Amino acid sequence: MIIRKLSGILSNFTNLSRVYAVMVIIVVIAGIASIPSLDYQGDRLYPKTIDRDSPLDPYDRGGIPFESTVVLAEYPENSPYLGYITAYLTPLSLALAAATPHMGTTIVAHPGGIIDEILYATRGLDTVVETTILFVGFAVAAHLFRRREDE
Amino acid sequence: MIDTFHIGMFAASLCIIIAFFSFMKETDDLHRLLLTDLASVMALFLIALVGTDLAEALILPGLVVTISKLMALTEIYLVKEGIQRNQPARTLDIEVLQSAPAILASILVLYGIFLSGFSGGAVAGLGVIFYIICKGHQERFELIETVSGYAWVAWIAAFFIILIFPSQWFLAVMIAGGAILIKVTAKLSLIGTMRGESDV
Amino acid sequence: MSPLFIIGFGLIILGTVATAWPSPKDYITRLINLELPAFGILLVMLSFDETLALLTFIAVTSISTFLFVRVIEKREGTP
Amino acid sequence: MIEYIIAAMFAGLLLHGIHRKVIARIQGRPGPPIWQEILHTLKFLGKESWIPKTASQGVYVAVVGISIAIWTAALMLLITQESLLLLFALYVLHKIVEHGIGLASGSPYAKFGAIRSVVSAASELPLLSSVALIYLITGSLMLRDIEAYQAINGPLLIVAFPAAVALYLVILSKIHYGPFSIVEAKEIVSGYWTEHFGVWRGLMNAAFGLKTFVLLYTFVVVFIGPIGLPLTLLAILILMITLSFVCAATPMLSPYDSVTVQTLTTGLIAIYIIYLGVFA
Amino acid sequence: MFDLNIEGAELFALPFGDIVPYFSVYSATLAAFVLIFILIAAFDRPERQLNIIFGGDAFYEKEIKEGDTRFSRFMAIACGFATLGAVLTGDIFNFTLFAVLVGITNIAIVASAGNHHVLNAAFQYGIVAMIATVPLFGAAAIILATTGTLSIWTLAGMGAVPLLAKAMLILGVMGEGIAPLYIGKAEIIRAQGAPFVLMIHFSSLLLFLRVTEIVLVI
Repeated sequence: MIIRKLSGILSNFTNLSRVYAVMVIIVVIAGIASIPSLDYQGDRLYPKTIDRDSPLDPYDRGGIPFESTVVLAEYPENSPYLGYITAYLTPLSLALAAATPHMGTTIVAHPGGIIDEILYATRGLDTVVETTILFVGFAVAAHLFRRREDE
Repeated sequence: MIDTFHIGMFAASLCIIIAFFSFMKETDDLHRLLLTDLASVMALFLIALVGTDLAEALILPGLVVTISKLMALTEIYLVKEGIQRNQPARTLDIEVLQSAPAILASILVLYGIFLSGFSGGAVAGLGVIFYIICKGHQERFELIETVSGYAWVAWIAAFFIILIFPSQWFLAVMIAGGAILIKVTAKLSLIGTMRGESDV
Repeated sequence: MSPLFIIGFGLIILGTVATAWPSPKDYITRLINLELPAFGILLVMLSFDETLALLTFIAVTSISTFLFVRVIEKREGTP
Repeated sequence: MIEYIIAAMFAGLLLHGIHRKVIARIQGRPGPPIWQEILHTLKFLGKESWIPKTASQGVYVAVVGISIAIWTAALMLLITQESLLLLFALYVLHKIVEHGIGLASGSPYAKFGAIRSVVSAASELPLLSSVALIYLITGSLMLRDIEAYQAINGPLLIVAFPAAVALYLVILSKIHYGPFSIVEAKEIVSGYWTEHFGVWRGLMNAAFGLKTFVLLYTFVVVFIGPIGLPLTLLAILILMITLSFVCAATPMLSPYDSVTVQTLTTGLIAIYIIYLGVFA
Repeated sequence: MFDLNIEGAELFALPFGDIVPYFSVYSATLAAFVLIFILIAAFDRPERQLNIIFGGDAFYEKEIKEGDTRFSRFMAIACGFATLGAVLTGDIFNFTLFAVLVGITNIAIVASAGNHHVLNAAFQYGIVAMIATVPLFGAAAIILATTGTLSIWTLAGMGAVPLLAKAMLILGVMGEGIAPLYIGKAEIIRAQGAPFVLMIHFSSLLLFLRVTEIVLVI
């Protein structure tokens, strides 16, 4: 009987990932048909403006340090100092920007810049969760590793 | 832009189907573990397709999720198979790993500190990993763990400063950047310690 | 659509197939084939100018490779 | 308020008694008197009780309180006509009571009951599809809006028949002696509440009586509509007797078969919902 | 403030920049339950399991190491807070992250178990939790790309989210642990320590309830 067969598969937990894979495949295959009808509207928030000549390319979002710049956040009213982090550059990065046009990535990776604005300020809770995940994953590994040291 | 998104979606669906199909066929646990890494590439591909600054900010948590789950799962795999005390077979016995780690490591660490932030932490951590792996270092866990714990607390504090006293954003950004650099460096360098086989 | 993107997703598909059915089916081959889609996604990120994510991805991929190598070595090793 | 709760509790226990009586009659036995469950509960409440030495004390006591709290809150929701989704959330949380009761004592029998209760978590899946279907049809999940809808368009039982089937299945999987009640099968003594005795057992009996009443009452309110108190009580009684018939006539499924059956039902209803959402 | 006829009135919102966690009648009730269970996990002592040796009258108590209990307790509390976050958050991506955190803490709670069977189940479940990031993050990415926002507040009642994204979101949360993939979790739950393993079951029930609400609202 088909029910018996199915429950036989379900009851063995080593088949778990297999069952899951089948379900994902079914959903994705059913979903492929709907892809052409999807509308792209992803640039409503935090759109990119690329200025190839800027020494900060590809992260030039305008503004000068300790002033703000335009950032399209979801709820601007919740972040009164929106744009200040984006506009800020550390002195080191300013010096780099003046000296060479090829270090855009380095510059924005210093505290300050649009990515930090998103990660630290407007979507800061994401980063809190993310660091916690890293912490937990690490704690598991360390606990198991250390336990075998003790034994 | 619309074209790119749709073609990307088709490609991603195709890849997901292929990846999960092979996943379905696979019975060996370690092979499955390797395939999960492939699956995480698919997830990142889907996020990357959005193409805005926000998408980029979402990729970073995605990466962290991957690496932390891998860390936990590989260790559980070792314990569950009972092979955690095995003498490792040096299948990848590459000469470079023995001879020139120090230079490579110091370059990575320096560049990481130069970058700072999460990428900085990851890059610097990679450097430390290189060093420890290749030297077979014996490190005490507790010290690094404590340091990274304090860094985590500092980051949380920075988060609340931004939310409660937005006018102090500058201070908060500095704390957060520094804390996340230290935290990620510390965590990742511990992986190096684990491979350093303190018990063999 | 930039050529980088096209090459990128071509590499991802190719790499996925290669990883899904590696030729001598052992751990190391699969691990090495895994770098193909990873490289593909690097190109995709580059075509969207997501350089910071790209940098982090490189670092994280090398770390996960270390993790895998460690497990594989243990598995093939002697007790 | 308190009088409603007490009344519902006794009504539920009486329903349990009727359930046992009907099953017994179908199987050709005389069966216990229908107020047996009420007497049972009152007797347990007067017994001496303590906490087993091996038990995890907090869980052992807390889950009893939680089970009463959940079903009291559910009854309140029905009376104040709040959200149906919240009602179902409380219902799903009842799983944690079964599980907690089973794990707390450290006894292997109770533990088996608890693990079966976790395995049969699939019994909540039909709930999701049933809620989704009701929302799709009425456009609201507040009980007062559902009543208003039924006052205009007639009972939901006809329009949303698959949802009614799903909810019926859910109630069936919670009723004693049913085909899905693998958590209290006889081969594991009394399942998850093997180790709860005395006052704890009495309180739990009372909570479960309340649960039965609330579940049946919800079914009547959601699918038949406002028909006045006497008719509602009659509908509940009829529903209970149909359930007893099903319980008496079907064997108990093996644990994973029960999971499969419930999952398949959910799948079918989900397909129906998608069909409704996309093509209608 | 969105007011849909799904979960009762809005009570209170707590803005964290773009992410706005909110309390409605529904989520406040769930949050209250989470707090109760966090307290139980934090202060209760684990039960001592009895094992019966069949064929004889003997039975023995299983032993639990102090250090393992501390680790499990810590992770159970972390899991509780992750669940709290998942219940309250008002942002799709943030929700997926909390779901992942719940998944990994669930593995962590039993990671210290010495039982080979339990560890094996935890590993299988972990693999599923890991590949579940594809539909999970995929759903968030598709929602962001097609509607231009991730906030449940903005999405509420718009009906703009494609069915594919909703299905993937449900599938993703399923991978982090709801039925019928529950079998893996049920095996995990054989580990000892009632207050902690209770949290495993509890967190996935709440994830299930929360994802139901999200799918109905967006």
